[in-house]
Amino acid sequence: MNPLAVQIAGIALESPLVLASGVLGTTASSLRRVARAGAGAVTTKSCGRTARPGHPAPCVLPWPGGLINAVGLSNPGVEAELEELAEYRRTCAAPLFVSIFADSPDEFGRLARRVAEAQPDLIEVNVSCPNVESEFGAPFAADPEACGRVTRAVKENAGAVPVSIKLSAQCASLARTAVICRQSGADALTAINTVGPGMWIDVGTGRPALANKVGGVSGPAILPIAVRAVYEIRKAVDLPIIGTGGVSCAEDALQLIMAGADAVGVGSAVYAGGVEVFGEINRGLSAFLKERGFDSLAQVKGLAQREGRA
Amino acid sequence: MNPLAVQIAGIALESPLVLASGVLGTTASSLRRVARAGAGAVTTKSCGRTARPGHPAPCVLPWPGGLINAVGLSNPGVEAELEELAEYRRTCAAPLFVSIFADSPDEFGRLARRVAEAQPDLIEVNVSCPNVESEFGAPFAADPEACGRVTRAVKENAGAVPVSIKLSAQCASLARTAVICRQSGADALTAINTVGPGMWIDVGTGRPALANKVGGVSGPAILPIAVRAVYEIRKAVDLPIIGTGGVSCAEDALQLIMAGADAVGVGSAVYAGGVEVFGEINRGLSAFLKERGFDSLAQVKGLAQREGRA
Amino acid sequence: MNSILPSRAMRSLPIKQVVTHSPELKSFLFEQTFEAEPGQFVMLWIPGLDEKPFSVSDVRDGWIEITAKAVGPFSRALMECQAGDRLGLRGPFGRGFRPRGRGLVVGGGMGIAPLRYLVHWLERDRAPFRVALGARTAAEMMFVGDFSRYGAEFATDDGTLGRQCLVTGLAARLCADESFDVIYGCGPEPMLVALKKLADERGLDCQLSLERHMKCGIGVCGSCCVDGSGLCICREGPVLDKAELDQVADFGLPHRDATGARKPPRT
Amino acid sequence: MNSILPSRAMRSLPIKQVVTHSPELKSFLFEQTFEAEPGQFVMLWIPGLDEKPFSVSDVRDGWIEITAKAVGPFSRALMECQAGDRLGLRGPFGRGFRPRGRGLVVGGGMGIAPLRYLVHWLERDRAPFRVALGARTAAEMMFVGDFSRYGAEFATDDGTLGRQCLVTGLAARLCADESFDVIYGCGPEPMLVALKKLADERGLDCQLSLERHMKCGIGVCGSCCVDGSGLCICREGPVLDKAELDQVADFGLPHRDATGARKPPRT
Ligand SMILES: Cc1cc2nc3c(=O)[nH]c(=O)nc-3n(C[C@H](O)[C@H](O)[C@H](O)COP(=O)(O)OP(=O)(O)OC[C@H]3O[C@@H](n4cnc5c(N)ncnc54)[C@H](O)[C@@H]3O)c2cc1C
Ligand SMILES: Cc1cc2nc3c(=O)[nH]c(=O)nc-3n(C[C@H](O)[C@H](O)[C@H](O)COP(=O)(O)OP(=O)(O)OC[C@H]3O[C@@H](n4cnc5c(N)ncnc54)[C@H](O)[C@@H]3O)c2cc1C
Ligand SMILES: Cc1cc2nc3c(=O)[nH]c(=O)nc-3n(C[C@H](O)[C@H](O)[C@H](O)COP(=O)(O)O)c2cc1C
Ligand SMILES: Cc1cc2nc3c(=O)[nH]c(=O)nc-3n(C[C@H](O)[C@H](O)[C@H](O)COP(=O)(O)O)c2cc1C
Ligand code: FES
Ligand code: FES
Repeated sequence: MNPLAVQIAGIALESPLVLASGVLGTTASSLRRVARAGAGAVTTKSCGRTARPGHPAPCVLPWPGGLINAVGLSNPGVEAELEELAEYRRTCAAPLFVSIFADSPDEFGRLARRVAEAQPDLIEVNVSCPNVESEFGAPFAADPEACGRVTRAVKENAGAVPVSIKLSAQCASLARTAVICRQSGADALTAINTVGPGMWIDVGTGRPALANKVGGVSGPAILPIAVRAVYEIRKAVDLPIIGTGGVSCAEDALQLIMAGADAVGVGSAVYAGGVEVFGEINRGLSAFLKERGFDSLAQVKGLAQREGRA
Repeated sequence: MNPLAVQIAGIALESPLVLASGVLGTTASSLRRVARAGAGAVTTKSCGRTARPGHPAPCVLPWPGGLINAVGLSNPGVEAELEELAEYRRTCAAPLFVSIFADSPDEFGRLARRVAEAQPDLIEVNVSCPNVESEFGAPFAADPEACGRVTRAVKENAGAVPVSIKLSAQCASLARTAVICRQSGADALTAINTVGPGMWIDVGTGRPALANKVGGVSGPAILPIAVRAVYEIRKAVDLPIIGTGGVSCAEDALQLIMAGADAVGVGSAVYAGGVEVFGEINRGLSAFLKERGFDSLAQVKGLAQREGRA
Repeated sequence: MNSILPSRAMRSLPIKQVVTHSPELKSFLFEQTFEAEPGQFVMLWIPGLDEKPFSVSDVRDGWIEITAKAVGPFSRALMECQAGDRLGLRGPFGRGFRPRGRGLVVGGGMGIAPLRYLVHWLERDRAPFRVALGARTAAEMMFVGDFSRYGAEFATDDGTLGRQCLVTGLAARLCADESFDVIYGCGPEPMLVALKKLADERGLDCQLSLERHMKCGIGVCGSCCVDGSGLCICREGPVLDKAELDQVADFGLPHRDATGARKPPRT
Repeated sequence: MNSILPSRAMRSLPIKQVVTHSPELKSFLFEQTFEAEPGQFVMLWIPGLDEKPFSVSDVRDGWIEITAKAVGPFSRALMECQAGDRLGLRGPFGRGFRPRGRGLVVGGGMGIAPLRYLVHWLERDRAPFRVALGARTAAEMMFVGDFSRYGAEFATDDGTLGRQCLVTGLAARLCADESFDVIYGCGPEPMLVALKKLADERGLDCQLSLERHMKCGIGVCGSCCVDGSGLCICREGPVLDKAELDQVADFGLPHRDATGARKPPRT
């Protein structure tokens, strides 16, 4: 038996590692490449109804703590994305999660219906992108009730395709939001999206270095916030959690799993480690389980939730 | 003329660097040591009415992005703190800021009155400590109106001593909170406190490594969030800002100043750099001004607020 | 924090010197703050406008040079920049040429820029090489004087410089007359397709520099991924070798725009 | 992220071996994951309970050892820990002894623990030294066998081992009889005050290890700062030299508790 195999919302993954949305996630070819590098599942970059070029560059910048990005939800539109999905399906067996964004529950519903027709393994609902504040995202993630409305709209349209709601650490109350998403029918939760937003100023010119001025912070700098978020959500609900944020090695992934995650999203680590980082983390996880005498990741999941000594 | 000299709320500082609250800030001796190492002003650890031992250890941990702490507002109580203040005064000329915390506007007012009698250069009002969630902090920082009430209560009692309100990046709306603080009489704003909270799990035991489980994240990892926060506040109000968060070198300090800060708080950098870090940042700032032909920091302050090209 | 190389982060530098080849074609020199190999590129940021990829066209005497042609809003704004203006420079990015054996250097249009640095590098390494360059017209042929020193052959569409033929014609003839180990190429993709075919026919290795739409430059955003292998042109490219090129499903075909959608075929 | 030394971060390790000197006094051995000098300490974490400073009492064969005495809730819980239990270990922290010349090693009570590692270190360096150790009673004298190998002299309050006098008495006599360059000391602060006086009188250097209430161990929280110079005992200490000791205003006086307040003088 593969000790790294996990199940989320009924989907079998060969590795708990899931390519996070927005990283190498636009084309069938790049998604396939990441799956072959060791991801248990891959998530597409969030797509909307129509094509968006996104913000001008610089839109993704490395800084010492990871990345800061304001890509601006660039995407080719749902129809083009579904063609990629079909091509991916033809050539790769690893589960595919399709991420969607929209500006109203209705629009989320319509998009979910269209995407569900193409039968992805899971629909991830991005209610938490901080980079298009007034357009998309902010209102939903910040408001637990709004997250519930979006969840219901998507669930009513997604048929048998399981749905994960992608939450933000900036949620007013993560626990309450998680409970409401669960009550509204969510099959899983993904946490977290980027943190902040943040700003990086080039001191040579005295200018914000991102064209959008502010952007979402990701990578190693946000790991403790992601761990806390997963811990909080796990205390509140028993839904599967795709714990995401700041993971770049096996120990980081274990922190999220011990906090209560069922699977682990990996995005920014591709910058420092290349797609090879998936294979490396898998090997690190296997080595940890072996060294500590565990048979599967299920045995370490949620360990940090125990109270008291021993 | 000293090109690093700045003024905030009428207080003259020889360097823009201010020791942030909670770091080497309990005793006259340690505060004096930091002033001599190059801080333009020093802030005491937040003190309340009565002595608190704080949380058990581990309560401050280094992690690759900086520190995570849940000291739990340990302090010797205001009377003991005022003795330290008097001793500091006798032996050190650098301005002294006294940080206070309390659990109600009234209590903040009473504390401010007592502290003001000892004539510190400034009272910093900690409405944003995340480590004692249900007791102190969280309700105020998260609620702009509550920040306003605290500000009014402190101002009514502080007499001629200027008051800075210390905000959190987790404020629902930083801009709105800043405006309300200003309307309520604040003389300055300090931003930001620690971020998160976060959690660090020791994967060997599967346990949160802080005794308090969660703690505030500080150090290099939070710099972009602090820069964005200062930028947002500067757009909203013309109060002096003590920009704080993640500064460990002159470039970091310049980012905050260019975002709009008048002075720059430095806390966690003492871990990696020792108290010597104050002198090093001062030297870096002087070198930058000289190289770029600026006469004073005033000329770079808020540069990033410019719009358009050139 | 110092967990990444400072040179990879955004850093603005004043332009040290502008060399005007023509009002539409200029080189910009900056203080060299990082090493770069021929074929690698930088992301060049005009604050308040945008950021775009440009090949390193030379490194010498502690200076790093890029050479740009006015083709659209960004490159036209660049033509207005003067010595002293501060631009952002991130890099070096990608993998460049990896010199081996006797080389045939073939460039077309703006693709000539990185080849300039390549031939300087080959010369320094005393590696034997020949050069064939093409452009639409003499006025658009870059660095003619410099390349002439290496006995470069030229081709133009209108015959105003060198032969009136495609540069791939020159390349084919050189391959017929002399023996090479590798073809280095940079230029329009149809030219690269022809060079790949030539290399395959002749049994030569080839290293060709591709372009795709770039946003991040660091292998994260996915906008530059080729179809097929999914390699990032910004990270595993821009220079691909023969085996890598065989896995580029959209080699010579229309590729993707800023939204990630495939562009309609050119008409 | 790898901007700090991994050893400084929290890391739990299984206890490899427990050595029981008495039910109230035990040594705990861990795999050595970092270097440590004599006088340096670690922060030892019992998950779910607390974390406290303990000196390194030896480093050998890839093992690192600490030795603890049951004095309160934490150290009593530690006595219950068995081989295989995982405890957190952060370190090494602070500055240890910096051996120079001919040394007089003086320890009292639990202060003997780090001196054990010090004499092993001095022996390895072939540095000449003498040892004088004190305890209340024979049963509380640690590592008697080990120290006897180095000709240590012992003093107990009740005369159950060695002379019936204070260890500072032994030290004074040794200083009168022999010549030393430096006094190394660790133990109760009144003992250290006496050693400092002795060193001053004799014109010797001294390096004394102090204790203050510790929370962070890394020079941040300020709970271990001495009055006067404001140095952090966790970072610039625990071992201070003569010049540094001269700037400790609360040397030998009551110092601060977990709140940061000065403790009332002992009665
Ligand atoms: C690896 C690489 C190296 C390059 N080296 C050079 C060089 O040395 N000198 C030079 O003049 N040009 C070079 N370019 C092309 C240069 O980036 C574009 O010419 C420039 O971005 C045009 O921008 P614009 O706004 O002026 O024109 P636009 O009208 O915006 O674009 C004109 C054409 O430039 C290309 N382009 C535009 N934006 C991008 C982008 N973000 N990424 C990739 N291609 C884009 C497209 O083919 C587009 O059709 C290089 C491109 C790549 C990918
Ligand atoms: C640099 C240094 C090295 C030490 N090395 C050793 C050692 O090798 N072996 C050993 O047995 N003990 C050592 N100690 C002392 C040890 O840390 C305390 O004995 C232990 O913390 C007692 O905790 P408790 O809960 O058992 O007792 P408590 O009843 O809590 O405390 C008993 C006494 O221990 C001291 N203490 C308690 N907490 C702390 C703290 N956080 N920081 C500093 N002192 C504290 C105080 O003097 C207190 O009065 C060292 C202390 C320091 C500062
Ligand atoms: C360049 C970039 C683009 C992203 N785009 C999206 C997106 O389109 N949709 C989304 O839900 N999350 C997006 N994210 C957030 C990631 O999916 C992930 O939640 C976050 O980056 C934290 O994980 P990491 O630290 O492993 O990157 C993006 C992140 C990055 C770095
Ligand atoms: C150990 C520690 C204790 C702190 N205690 C306080 C405190 O008592 N009051 C307060 O307002 N801020 C406190 N802070 C927050 C800092 O003053 C500062 O706002 C924050 O750490 C960000 O700055 P930095 O990254 O430079 O540390 C504390 C920070 C640390 C690391
Ligand atoms: S430009 Fe972003 S992956 Fe290549
Ligand atoms: S224990 Fe925190 S500064 Fe020394």
